[in-house]
Amino acid sequence: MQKTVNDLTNFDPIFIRYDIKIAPKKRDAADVSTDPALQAIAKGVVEGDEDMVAEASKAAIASKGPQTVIDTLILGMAEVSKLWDDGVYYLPQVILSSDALMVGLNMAEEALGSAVVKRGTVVMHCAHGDIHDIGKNVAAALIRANGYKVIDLGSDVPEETVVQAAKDNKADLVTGTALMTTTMSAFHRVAELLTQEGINIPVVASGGAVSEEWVTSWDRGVYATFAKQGPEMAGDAAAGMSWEDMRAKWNLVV
Amino acid sequence: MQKTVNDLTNFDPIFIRYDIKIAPKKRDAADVSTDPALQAIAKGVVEGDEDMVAEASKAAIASKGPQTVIDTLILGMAEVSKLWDDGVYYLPQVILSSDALMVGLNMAEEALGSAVVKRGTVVMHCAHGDIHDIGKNVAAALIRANGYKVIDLGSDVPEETVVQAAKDNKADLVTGTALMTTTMSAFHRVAELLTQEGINIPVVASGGAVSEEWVTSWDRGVYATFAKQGPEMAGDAAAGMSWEDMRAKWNLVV
Amino acid sequence: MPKYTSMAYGSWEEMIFGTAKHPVSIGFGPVELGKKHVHPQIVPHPRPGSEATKAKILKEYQRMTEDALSHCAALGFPSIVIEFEHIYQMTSQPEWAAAIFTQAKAQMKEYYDKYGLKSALISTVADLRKPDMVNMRKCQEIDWMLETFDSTAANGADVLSIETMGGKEVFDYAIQRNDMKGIIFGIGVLSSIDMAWLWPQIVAIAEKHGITPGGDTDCARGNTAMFMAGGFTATDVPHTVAALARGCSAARSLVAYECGATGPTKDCAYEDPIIKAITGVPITMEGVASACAHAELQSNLVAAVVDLWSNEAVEYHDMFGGSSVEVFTEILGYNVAQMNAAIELGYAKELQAINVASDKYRDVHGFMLSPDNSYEIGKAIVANVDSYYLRAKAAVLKTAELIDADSKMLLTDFEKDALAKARADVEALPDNEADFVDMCLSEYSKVPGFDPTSYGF
Amino acid sequence: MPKYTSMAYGSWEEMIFGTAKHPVSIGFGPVELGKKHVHPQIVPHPRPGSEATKAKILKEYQRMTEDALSHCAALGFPSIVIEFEHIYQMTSQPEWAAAIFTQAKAQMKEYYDKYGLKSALISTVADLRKPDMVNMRKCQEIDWMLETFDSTAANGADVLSIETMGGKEVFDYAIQRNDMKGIIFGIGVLSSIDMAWLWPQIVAIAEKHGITPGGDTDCARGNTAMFMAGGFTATDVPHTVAALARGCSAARSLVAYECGATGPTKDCAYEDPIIKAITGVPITMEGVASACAHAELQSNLVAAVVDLWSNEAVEYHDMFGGSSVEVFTEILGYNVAQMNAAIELGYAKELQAINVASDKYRDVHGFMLSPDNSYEIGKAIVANVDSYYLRAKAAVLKTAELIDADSKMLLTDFEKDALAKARADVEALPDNEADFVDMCLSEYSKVPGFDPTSYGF
Ligand code: B12
Ligand code: B12
Ligand code: SF4
Ligand code: SF4
Ligand SMILES: [Zn+2]
Ligand SMILES: [Zn+2]
Ligand SMILES: [Zn+2]
Repeated sequence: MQKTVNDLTNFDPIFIRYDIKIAPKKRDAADVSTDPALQAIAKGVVEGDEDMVAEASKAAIASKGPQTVIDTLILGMAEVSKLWDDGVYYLPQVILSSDALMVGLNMAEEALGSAVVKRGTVVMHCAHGDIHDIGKNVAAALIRANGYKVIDLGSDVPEETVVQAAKDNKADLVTGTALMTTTMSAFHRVAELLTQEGINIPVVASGGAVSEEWVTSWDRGVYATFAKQGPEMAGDAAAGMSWEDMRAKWNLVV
Repeated sequence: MQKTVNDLTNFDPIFIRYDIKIAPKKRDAADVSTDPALQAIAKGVVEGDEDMVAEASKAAIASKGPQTVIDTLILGMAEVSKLWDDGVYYLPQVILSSDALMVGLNMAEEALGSAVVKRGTVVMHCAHGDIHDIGKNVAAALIRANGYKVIDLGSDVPEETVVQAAKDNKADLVTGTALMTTTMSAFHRVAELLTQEGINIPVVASGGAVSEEWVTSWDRGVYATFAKQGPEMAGDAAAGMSWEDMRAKWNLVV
Repeated sequence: MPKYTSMAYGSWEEMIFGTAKHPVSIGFGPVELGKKHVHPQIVPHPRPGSEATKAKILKEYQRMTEDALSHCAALGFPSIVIEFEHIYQMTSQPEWAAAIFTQAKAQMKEYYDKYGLKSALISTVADLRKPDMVNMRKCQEIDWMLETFDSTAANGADVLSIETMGGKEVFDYAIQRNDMKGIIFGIGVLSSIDMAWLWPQIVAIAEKHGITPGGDTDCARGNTAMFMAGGFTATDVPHTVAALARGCSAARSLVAYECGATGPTKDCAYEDPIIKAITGVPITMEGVASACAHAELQSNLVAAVVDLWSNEAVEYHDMFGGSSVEVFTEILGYNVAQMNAAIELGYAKELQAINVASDKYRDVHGFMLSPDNSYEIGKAIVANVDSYYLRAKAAVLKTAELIDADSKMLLTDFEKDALAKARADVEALPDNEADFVDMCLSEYSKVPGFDPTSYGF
Repeated sequence: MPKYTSMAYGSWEEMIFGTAKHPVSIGFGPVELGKKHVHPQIVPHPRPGSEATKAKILKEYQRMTEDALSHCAALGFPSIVIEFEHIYQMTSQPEWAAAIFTQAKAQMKEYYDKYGLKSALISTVADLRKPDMVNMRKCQEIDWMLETFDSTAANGADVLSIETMGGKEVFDYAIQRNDMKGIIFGIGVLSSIDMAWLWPQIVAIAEKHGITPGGDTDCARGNTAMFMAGGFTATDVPHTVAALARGCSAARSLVAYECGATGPTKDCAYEDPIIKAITGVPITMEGVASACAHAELQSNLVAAVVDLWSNEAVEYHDMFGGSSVEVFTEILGYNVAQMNAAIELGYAKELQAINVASDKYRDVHGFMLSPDNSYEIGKAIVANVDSYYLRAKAAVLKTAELIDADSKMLLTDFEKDALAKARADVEALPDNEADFVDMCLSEYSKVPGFDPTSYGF
């Protein structure tokens, strides 16, 4: 009789399901407010439920004012980040939360009559010739959800366009994503053009083709591994950290 | 019953013995002289038989003079090269022939009272830090057997020593062998030192770690793939061919 | 377009690597795919910078081709298929592509004449249409693509293939949100429609030149999901959702064969075991040797029913053992020798069982691609011929059901929840395509760049 | 030193991959070698330039180690052995080596604690003695080597190994001349004597630190012959002569185990199947994944009786799928999963037959290393215990005899002639060691740099 995998019960010598071994305990999101009206907003964000956020925000904008709503939205998103960091949440939940947050934010800004003051401005793009934009889109969603203004130039963006956008928007940070070894060299050119224009900001480069070693071989380059590093990197740049210091913080450099 | 390879007869779907498919017809070495006394010398070389060469050379030096012996030895070796090129001979046969040739040559030079005028001078070495010398030794044997003076500096040779030897011996060509990626960069330094010294000769670089692309990325570098290219390369250099022309002849450059 | 309504095989046990119901012969020799033995397929990729001039790129392809062929001769490999996945500059410059193919074919002929080395050449045109940036049916890119199909077919290509991009815009949006509706719409509907439009044109070009229309892959969607799901330490996309997306991929990639493609399929179409079960065409798979291009959780298992064994794509550069092309040709060649030795010894089923045992329960992706489960998913697809939508939905539900039903297929709680939610979401979807499409057209109008006219809506 | 006088196994059929008569446990877990399952061994090599400073090289090794470990966790590989084959700067600077091993061991501990990933670390000290340049027993190099054995043993190494250099000067001269006498003298006599002098010192260091003395390889001679013989298109050294040299290698590498080494053996010791047949120690082999380091004609076959499966050495650099270390860890991991799946299914003998069928008749090297022939060569060795010389000669003659006797082992006329001549030459050699040594000492005095006092003559 032909034996098959169905005859086996112990797979340990063949593979180990480390995902199961390290699976984090399920955990409910912590409450971010004792006020039920505000907690409802945060819950909507945590659950990525646009409708819940819209409803709760509408009520709270009227009762507590838009700024309180905005603060709550952000606290909710912070809890989401924590859940992701701990492995309880996966990326899609974070994206849905960020979608939900944007719904509330737009409502609050409308009520305020002006856009909320952003924590900083980030110009993002995929390299000239490169159309792989998922990683960039994810990072953009996260950065935006953390209160930064994101100018998303899309994919296959010429170097000059990137630099012009940085200039026009007084950007704190430029980021580039490339998944192909043939396109990534554009980031080096972007960095040089920035220097020529006298714009002294870091260039965060990321994407499958891009290596830390290469990015740290030219001025301004700071390498990012994961989209979730985006918000903190934006924060560093907005706080005026130099590219040298950012590189020292984020990259292994010898 | 367990089946094994012994149950198989047709291996074509698994592998093809291309060596058998392309095996050259056995072929006897062509005679290089109609004079039996000289042909005996050539035969000794072709068969890599030091004793036969010694005996025949001794007789012929007396009867025909040393220069005729030398010419015959070289004709014999040329036939060996042809057999190797055609796949009839393998490397060890060539080395043995070259050993035998050296025996006859030494006898003839002794009789002449002076070393034969060499076709040119080649300084050979293995890179600083590298002890992989088989390829270099093979190439040296072949170059020597073709009538060139070979200064073999051995292995793990400092760059300065190479350049000094080139200077001292008015070398037509420097060759370097490296099997490790960590040692090959020495050749580039050798080339630069030559330039500093105003010695305008090519640097042939070869060995497992060395790539054509890298060698052709710096001045003087000419890449060799096989030891058997050595004699002709030495000839080119001795004839005064520039490194640029040698590179164009021997390497794929775009 | 007729749809497949039945399976090519009576049961999964009839399926084995090396043999396909409908063999295909290509190139010098010819290389016979699906006629009992497996063949290696190397996919070399030029170095950055080599695309700068036509002379440079030609030299690069010459070296890569030479390395592959000479290594086969040195090691005694009986056959080699070479796939050129076009870089941008090849598809956009049909005369570059023509020159590259002409050159490679001449090199292959030389080795065939000298050694009897069998070989064939695949032209995989780059689908340069980015669905959120161009109209998929009317753009410069589509003109280039059709021209390059023609120029490579005329100049040495034995097979024409492509990895089409339809539905990618909606899919990308959906996969980031675990949105099964968008996944089914992107893969099952939009991409299928796009293929049904494009593939007859490719088949016509192949027929005009008397060469083989190969296949298509759900790379742009199914592989994105799979790679984002990643290994056991990744938390980007649930593995269960990626497996459901793959079910959908099979329903979608089938369209190529319904349009006249005959295989060899595309290497990176991990859905191919399902395709083979339905169509009987010889399939190309990439497994352990495609580590050079990406990690995966089913590298041995995908050999179970393979006919042409590939490495995906390896960038040309030097390694200790020679160039990367030599190194991966060697790995592929020995993998294939192992498979063919098993066939000759009469141990093919044993080796299949071994490779399946390696990965069936490592991850849900391998689980659903194991021959037994592939066959079941295939059945769900051919039982639902009414529309692209319905068969995609059926494939997804069958995949979910199989995972749920097998107690050996362990899942983390998180993965279980993701699966349950996805299954419930899909079950709640409309029963007919028109309703589903209406719903999606309105919902996904929010996806940046999504243009329904690209798909003929 | 006692010599092996009998075989560890009753017949070749008893030998199978994963199981050894005398298992060895090493590292975290521990990794159990020869106790039923096969384990992967990755050998990473730092990039040129990274040796410039201690900080740089530490960073390089940190990355390489991290890549190997994290990839195992991502893909579910149960165990990993990491071998550091020292670069010059490690062996010559024992404190660099110590720091590199300390760091790697800490990384391994972290993965063991977090994931339960089993792992072990091998320190392969570089034999920096070039026999024609130094006195093998009294030189700066030997001091460095012994110090570095000690410093790595004290700082995280689980296994000590080396590739010793004895007899290389004579062998190099001889292999270029198809000179079987010099080959036997270089490998069978000089290298054996050198090992018998050095290995007790290595074993003592391992014992002092309570770790495992691993093994040695005839790399410097046997592999040189094999690589020079090359593929089917090479004409440097006849393949038959390389196979005879390999027979000799087995007689020589045995000395390590006679001195107390216990395995795992060295990966590049292609003679290891013979060593296993004689000694029963767990063996490390490199096969299909060592394409990164060199081509060979028996990549599948060498898995037949392997216990630890290696890639030889891969230089660290980026590939599409991650770093080269990740890529080759992945390939090895799946190879090993295949072998262990076969074991679990009860198909180990079938997989062994398949792998042997792939390569036994591809080339004489695979032929003589197939388990049946390895066993016969082993028997010839243990039947000749009188001297290193006689057992080496016996191994060579048995190898020649086996090749001649098997009509399926095809040879070109050239190879046949080379074999016949070699066999006749060996048969004509003296019957006792003393005569042979006398003859060789006088004949090879012409080899540049050959110094008999290096070997205690
Ligand atoms: C999906 C995909 C595609 C999709 C892209 C769709 C899209 N909209 O992005 C499609 C099908 C269109 C495609 C097309 C092609 N592709 Co493609 N593709 C892939 C694939 C399978 C996955 C890439 C991906 O999305 N990964 C997931 C995302 C999330 O990862 P990521 O972008 O790297 O982002 C992560 C980090 O980098 C970081 N990050 C990224 N950006 C930013 C920014 C900031 C600020 C921060 C903080 C972080 C950050 O965060 C993320 C993780 O948290 C890869 C395979 C692979 N192994 O990567 C090949 C791959 C990238 N493609 C490849 C190729 C060759 C192509 C084509 C040329 C094929 C062809 N012949 O047609 C074309 C490209 C045409 C062109 N001109 O660009 C090659 C590239 C080879 C190379 N290195 O040069 C790859 C590597 C496949 C391979 N192994 O051969 N591809
Ligand atoms: C034999 C060998 C050794 C022998 C060398 C003995 C000797 N006297 O040469 C020994 C055992 C000593 C050795 C030691 C080491 N080795 Co070693 N070795 C090899 C091996 C197996 C074969 C090399 C060889 O002889 N090839 C045959 C000859 C004929 O080839 P060749 O020299 O390239 O010559 C050809 C051409 O290049 C050309 N040619 C050469 N010179 C010239 C000159 C001219 C003028 C011309 C025209 C042509 C020409 O002609 C020949 C063909 O026709 C290779 C494996 C491999 N795949 O190559 C590893 C290899 C070279 N070794 C390697 C390593 C790492 C080492 C060690 C550092 C190991 C250690 N940890 O101790 C040490 C080195 C110590 C040191 N400081 O140098 C690595 C190098 C990695 C790298 N690229 O950096 C290799 C590649 C193995 C591997 N895959 O990991 N090694
Ligand atoms: S994964 Fe491979 S096959 Fe698929 S688009 Fe990407 S490059 Fe092409
Ligand atoms: S072939 Fe490998 S194992 Fe042998 S000396 Fe060379 S590097 Fe070391
Ligand atoms: Zn592909
Ligand atoms: Zn070795
Ligand atoms: Zn090794």
